[in-house]
Amino acid sequence: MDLTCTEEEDAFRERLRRWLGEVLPTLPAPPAADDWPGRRAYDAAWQRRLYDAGYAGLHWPEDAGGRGATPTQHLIFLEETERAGAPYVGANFVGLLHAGPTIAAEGSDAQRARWLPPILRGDEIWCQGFSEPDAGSDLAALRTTAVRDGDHYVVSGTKLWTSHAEVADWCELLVRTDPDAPRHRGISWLAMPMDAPGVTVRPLRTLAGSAEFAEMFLDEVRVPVSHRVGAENDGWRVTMVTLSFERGTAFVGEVVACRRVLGALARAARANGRWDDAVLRRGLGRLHAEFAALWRLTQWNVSEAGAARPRGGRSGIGGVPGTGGSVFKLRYSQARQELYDAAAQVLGAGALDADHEWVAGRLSSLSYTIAAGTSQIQQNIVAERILGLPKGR
Amino acid sequence: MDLTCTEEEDAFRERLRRWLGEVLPTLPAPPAADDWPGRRAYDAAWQRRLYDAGYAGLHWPEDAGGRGATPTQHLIFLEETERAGAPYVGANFVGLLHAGPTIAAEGSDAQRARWLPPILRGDEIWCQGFSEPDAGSDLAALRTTAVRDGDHYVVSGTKLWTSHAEVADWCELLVRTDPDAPRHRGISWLAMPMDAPGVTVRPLRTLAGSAEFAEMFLDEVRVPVSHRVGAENDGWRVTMVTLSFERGTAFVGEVVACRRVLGALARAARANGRWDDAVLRRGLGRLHAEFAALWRLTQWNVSEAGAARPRGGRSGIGGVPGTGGSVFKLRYSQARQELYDAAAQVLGAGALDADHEWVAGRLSSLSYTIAAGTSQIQQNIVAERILGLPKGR
Amino acid sequence: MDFQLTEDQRALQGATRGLLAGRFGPDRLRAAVGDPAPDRALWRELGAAGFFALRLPEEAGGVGLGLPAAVFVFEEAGRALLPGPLVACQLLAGVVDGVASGEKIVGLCEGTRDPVLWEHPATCEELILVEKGTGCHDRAGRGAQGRTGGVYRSAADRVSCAPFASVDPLTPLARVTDLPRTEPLALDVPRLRREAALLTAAQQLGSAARTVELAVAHARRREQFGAPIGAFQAIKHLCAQMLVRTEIARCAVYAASVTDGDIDVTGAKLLADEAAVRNARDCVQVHGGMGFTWEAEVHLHLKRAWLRAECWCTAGEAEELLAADLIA
Amino acid sequence: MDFQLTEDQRALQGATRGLLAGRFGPDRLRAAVGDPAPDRALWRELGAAGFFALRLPEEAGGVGLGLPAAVFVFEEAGRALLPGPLVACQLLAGVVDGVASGEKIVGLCEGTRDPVLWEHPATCEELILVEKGTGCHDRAGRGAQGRTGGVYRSAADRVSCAPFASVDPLTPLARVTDLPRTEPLALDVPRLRREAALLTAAQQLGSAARTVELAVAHARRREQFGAPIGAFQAIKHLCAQMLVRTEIARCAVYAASVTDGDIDVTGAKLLADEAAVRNARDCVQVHGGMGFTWEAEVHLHLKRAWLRAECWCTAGEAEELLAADLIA
Repeated sequence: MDLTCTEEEDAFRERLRRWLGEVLPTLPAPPAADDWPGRRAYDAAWQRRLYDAGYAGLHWPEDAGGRGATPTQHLIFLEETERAGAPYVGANFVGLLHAGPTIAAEGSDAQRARWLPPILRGDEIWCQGFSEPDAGSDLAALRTTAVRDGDHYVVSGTKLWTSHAEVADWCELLVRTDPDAPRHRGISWLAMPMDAPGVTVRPLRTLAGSAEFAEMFLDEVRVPVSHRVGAENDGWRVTMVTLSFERGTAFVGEVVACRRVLGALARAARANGRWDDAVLRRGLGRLHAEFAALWRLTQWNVSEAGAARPRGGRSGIGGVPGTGGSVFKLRYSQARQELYDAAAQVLGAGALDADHEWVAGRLSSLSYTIAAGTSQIQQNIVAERILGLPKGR
Repeated sequence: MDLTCTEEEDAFRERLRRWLGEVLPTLPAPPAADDWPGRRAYDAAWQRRLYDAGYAGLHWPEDAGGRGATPTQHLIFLEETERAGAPYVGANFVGLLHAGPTIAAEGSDAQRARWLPPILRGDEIWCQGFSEPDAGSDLAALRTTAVRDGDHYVVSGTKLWTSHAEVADWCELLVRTDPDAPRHRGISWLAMPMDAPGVTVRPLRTLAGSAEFAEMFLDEVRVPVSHRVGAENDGWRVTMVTLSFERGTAFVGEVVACRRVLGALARAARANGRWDDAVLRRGLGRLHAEFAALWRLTQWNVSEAGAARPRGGRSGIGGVPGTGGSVFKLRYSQARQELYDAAAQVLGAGALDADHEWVAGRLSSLSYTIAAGTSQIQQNIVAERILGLPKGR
Repeated sequence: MDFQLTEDQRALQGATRGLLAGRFGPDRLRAAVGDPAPDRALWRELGAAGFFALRLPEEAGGVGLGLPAAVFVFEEAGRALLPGPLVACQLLAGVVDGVASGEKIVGLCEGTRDPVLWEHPATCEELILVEKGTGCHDRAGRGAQGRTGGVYRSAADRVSCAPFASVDPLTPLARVTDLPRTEPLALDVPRLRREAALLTAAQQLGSAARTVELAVAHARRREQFGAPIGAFQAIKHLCAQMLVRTEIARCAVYAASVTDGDIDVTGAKLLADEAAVRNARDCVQVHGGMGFTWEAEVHLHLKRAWLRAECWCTAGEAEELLAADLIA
Repeated sequence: MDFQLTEDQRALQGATRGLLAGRFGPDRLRAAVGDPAPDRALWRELGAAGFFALRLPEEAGGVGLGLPAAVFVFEEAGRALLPGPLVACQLLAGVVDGVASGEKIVGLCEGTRDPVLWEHPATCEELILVEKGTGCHDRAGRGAQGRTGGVYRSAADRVSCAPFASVDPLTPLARVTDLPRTEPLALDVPRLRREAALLTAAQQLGSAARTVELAVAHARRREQFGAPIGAFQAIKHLCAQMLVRTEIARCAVYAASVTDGDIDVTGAKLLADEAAVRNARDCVQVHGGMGFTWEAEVHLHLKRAWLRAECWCTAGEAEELLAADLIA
C-alpha cells in the first residue's frame, strides 16, 4: 500500500497544474445554465483546449487516439481539474465516458477512425439513447425496434432521459433487432445521427427546474447498418461494457467537489452561528470522515483497475471497472444527499432559496440514488455478484 | 375523538389504584431471574390475587369466565398495573394471551370448562409450541407430525423458542395432521400435557444470558384427540386468531414502561453531566415524541377494537386486533432499540456493565425486531394486506 | 375514551376532500404551479363553506367547531397541495375583518426567523408579524407581553421586502427586510404559535398520506422485470415504512388537536414534518426517474414539506422543548 | 500511488489468518466464552511468531514492520475474536520487558474515562495507565507533559479495583477505583492514543468483515418460504449494506495505517466502530431467532464491538475532532 505519488506522477501533476494555472484565467465566462447551444460551444471549446494540450482521452489507449495514461494519472487529472475549478466534462460526457470507450473497445478500425477523433477534439457531441418509458431499471425491456431494410435499419420507438439531446450530433442507441430472441439477446448498439429525418426531441424538465434531459421520439429513422458497433444482437454485452464505465471513475471529480462544499458548509456555519448546534457540527464531522473514506475507496478502485490493466489491446481503457463501483455508488449517493441535507441545516430558512447553489445541489442530489442504477438495483448487484447470494425474489 | 375517560372508566381506574395500593406492599420479594420454579410460584400467586379481586381475564367475555370489560378498561388495567409496578404477567403470558383466548374463541364447552378457569386462577401454566428449527418466519413449514392412533394423536418433532417450558403444565402445540395437504391446510392445534411421556425440554440460553426459552423434543407423545381445539386440519386459522392477539395489546404495559425509562434516562443524564451533549439530549427529546405517539396509537387501536367489538358471542375478547398491530409493532420495536441505545449513550463506558438493568434491556431489545414476526415479515404484511401491493418477490 | 373519528368528523373530512377535489383537481394544481396566487373565487367559496370560520363561535358568524375540525380540514388541504396563506387566514379569521368570509387574504410571519419570510406576498392585503417567542410556543408566556404582545398588523404596501426565489413553486416568498410594527394586535401569542404549529403539522400529515397513495399507485402500475415493482420487497418495504410514519404522525396530530397541549403539539409537528419530508423523498425513490420530472406531483409535496418544516417550530427547536419536558 | 496490498502484506494477512484458525478455531472460541483468560501457551506462540514485536526494529529483536502490518494482524485478531489485552501488548512491546516475546501480559487503560475500565484484570501482570488527553489523540500535544507524560506503570497487585460484570463474555473487566501512579513511563502519549485507536479500529474492521460472512453464509443456507432467505431482497439489501460499511471502513483504516495522521485515524475509528456495531446487529437480524442464542457467534461480535467503540475515541469525540478539522 503506497499513497505517495511516484516521481513521474508528481511531474505529471506539476505540469498539469502549471497548464491549468495558465489556461483557466483566459477562459470566457461560462454561459447561462439554460443556454444549451452556448453550453455546447463552451464545453466543446474546453475539450479542444485539452486536446491541443495533450490531455484529451488521457486514459484512452494510444491506438484509440488517447494518451495511454495510467489510472493514477487519470485520477490526478480529475482531481486537479476539479480543484482548479476547470470546466466540467459537460456536453462531452457521453462521448468521452460512454460512447467513445465503447467504440474503442468494440468498434471496427473504420468506426474508431470515424468517431473517436471528433470526440477527443470536441468536434462532435454524443447523447445516450438507452432508457425508455417502460425500460428503466429493467433496461433489457427496451422496445425501440430496428428493422433491417437493405443496408439500413429502420428505427422506431421512444427514448427517455437523453441528456444534451438538443445539441448532440450523435446518439448511442440501443435497439431491438430480434424481437423473438430472449430479452438480452436481441439488442444491438447503433450510432445514430441526431439530424436524421424522424428524430424529434422534447426537453424534459426535472424537479430541479433544469431541462438537460429530453424525450426522444424516433419515427422510422434510417440508420446505416455500418453504424452498428459490435455484432447484431450482441448489443447487451456491448452496453454492459459502457455502463460499467459509468459506475467507475465518473465520480472522482464530484468527491473532490463534495469535500470542498463540506469545508464551505463548516465555514458558513461558523459565520452564521449555527456551528454552535452540536447536532449539525457533529454531523459535518461525520461527513468529513465519510468523504475522506470515499476518496480512499476511489484510490483503492483506481489502484485495483491499474493492477488489472491489460498491457495492450483494445479493451484497456483503464481496465473495465468492476462491481466495486456499486459499493462506491451506494455509499456516495447517500453521502451526497446527507451533505446537502446538512447544507439545508446550515442555511436554516435560507434553505428555501431556490437560487442558492446548495439548494440546487440538494435537489439534484435526489437523482443520485436513482440515475445509472437505483440504489435498490445496486444492492441487488452487490448481494448477488459480490456476496454470491441467490438470484430471485 | 375523545381522550377523556367516562365516569365509569374513572371509577374503574380509581378502584384499581386503591386495590393496587393496598396489595402491592404486601407482596413478597420477587424471586431471582433464574429461579424458574420460584418465578412460576410468584407469577401464579399474583394471578390468584387478581382472580380473587375480580381482575383476572378482565377483557375475556363473561361466558369464558372473564369480566367482559371494555377495551378501554383493559387498557386502563394494563396502564395502571405497570405504573404501580405490579408484577408482570410473566409465566401466565401464554395462557392469558394466547392459549386462553384461542380456547375461548374456538374450544368446545367442555374444553372451555376444563382449561379456562385454571388459567384465570393461576393454577395452570401454558407454554407455546409453534416455532421449529425449520419453521420460524415461515411457520406453515412446521413438520412436527401427529399420527392418529385410536382416540390419540402420536406426536413427534422438535419445537423451538418455547418460553417457560420447564414450568408449564400445558403446551399449545401446532402439529401436522395431514402431510399430503397444502401447507396451511394440514395443521391442527392441540393442548399437550407437559408431563406426558416423550416430552423432553432443553433450556436455550439467549444472548442476554437468560434461559427463559427452551427447545422441546417430542418423541411419540400421546395426546388425546379430545385435546384438539378446532377441527382437524383447521389449526392454521385457529393459530392466526391467536397470533393476532400477540400483535395487539400485548405491548401496552411495555410502552408505559418505556416512557418511564425515558424519564429516568433524562434524569440520569442530568445527574452525570451527559445532558450537556446536545446530540444525546435532542435524541431523548425525539424519543419523547415517539413514545407519546406510540401511546396514542395504542389508544387508537384499542378504540378501534372497541368499536368493532361484537355484542356477544365467543370470539369477542376485545375484538380480534387487526393488521394495525403490524404498524405498531414495526415502529415500537425500532423505538425500543433506539431507547436502549440512548441509554447506552447516557451510561457511557457504564454501558459495558452487564448487571445494569438498561444494559439487559438493550440486549433483550434486539429480539423485538425478530420475535413474533420479524420486521421484514411485518413490512410484507403492511405492504400486502394494508396497502394492497401484490404478493410475490 | 374513544380515540376514533365521530361520524360528524368523518363527514367533515369527506366533504372537505370532495370540495377540494372538485375545485382544485389535477388540472388546477398543474395550473397553480405556473401561477400559485390563490384563486380569489375559490378563496371566497372556501370562506362561504366555513373553511376559515370553522373555529369562530356561532354568535360571531362562525361554525363553532374546535381544533380537531380545523385539523381535519387542514389535513385535506395538505393532501390537495392547496396553495395560499391558509394558516394565517385560519388564525386571523375573526381578528381581521373579511378574513373569515374569504374576502380578504392576510399573511402571517415569524419575526424570529432568519431570514424572515412572507408567503404569498403579492396576494396578501395585510401582513401580521409575530415577534415574540424564542422558539415554538410557550403556554406559560413570559409576562403579560409574552401572552398578548408582540403581534403587529400592517398593510401589505407598508412592508419592505426583497425578492426571494422560493424553492416551492406553489408558495411564492419574499424576504421581509424591515420588520413593520404598525398596529399592535392583542393576541395570545403562545396560543397563536401553538395553533400555527398544529395546523402546519396537519398539512404535513395530509401530504404524507398523499405520497403513500402516490407511491403505492405507482408501484402497482409500473412494471419492470416482468412484475409490478410493488411486488419487490425493496419497494414494498419503502411503502410500508411510509405508511408507518404517516399513521404515527396521524395519532400524534389528532391527539394534539384534542389535548391542545404544548408538548403534544410540539411532538406532533416533529413527527409530521419527518413523515412529510421522508415520505416525499421515498416517493421520489419509488417513482424512479418519473419522480424526478417537473410534471410529477411528488416534487411539489417534497418542496412544500421542506417549507413547512421550517415554519412554526423546526425539528431542532422541537427536540429541545421535548427534552426539557422530560426533566420538567 | 498503489493503494493495494503488496504480496508481502497479503502473505502476512494469510499467515495470521492461518495461525489463528489453527490455534483459535471454533472449539477454542466456544471454550473461551466460559474461560476468557488468554491462553499463555498461545500468547507465547503469538510472541514467537512476532505478533507483538511486529513493529519493533530488527536491532531490538523485532520484525521491523510498520503500522500497516500491525493493522493487518489486528484485523485478523478481530475477525477471530481473539481475547486478551492485544492493543496493550502490541503498544508496550519493547517498553515493558517480556511483552514482545509473549512471556508477560500487560494491560493498558484510559484514566480519562468514567468509569475507568481494565480489560483482563486477572491476567495482566502490570497495568499501564494513560492519563493525558481530553479525548482522542492530539499530535500537537499540550506542552511537554502532553507529549511524554501522564503514563504510569504499576504491578497488577498495586491497583485497587472493584468487580465489574462485563457485557462481553470474552473480555473480563474491572473498575479501577484509585488511579495508580507508581512509575512514570516516558511515552509519546498522542502517538500511543492514536495507535491504540487505529489498532482498535482494525479489530472492528475484522469483526465487521466476519459478520458479513456469517450473515451471507446463513442467508444462503437457511430456507424459509421455499427458498434460501438470501433470495429475498430484504435480506439481500441488509447484507449489501453490511458489505458497503465494511469496505468503506477498510479503506479508511488501511489509509490511516499508511498516513498515520490524526484525522485519518479518527475517521477510521468512527467508521470502523459503526461498521462493527451495525453489522453485528444486522447479522443478528439476518439470523433471526438463531442469532439470538448464546451459542451463535454473532452476539460475541456485537458485545466486543460495543466494548471497542467505548475505547480510544468514542463516536462523539471523533465527530467533534473531525468537525474541528474542517475549520482548522
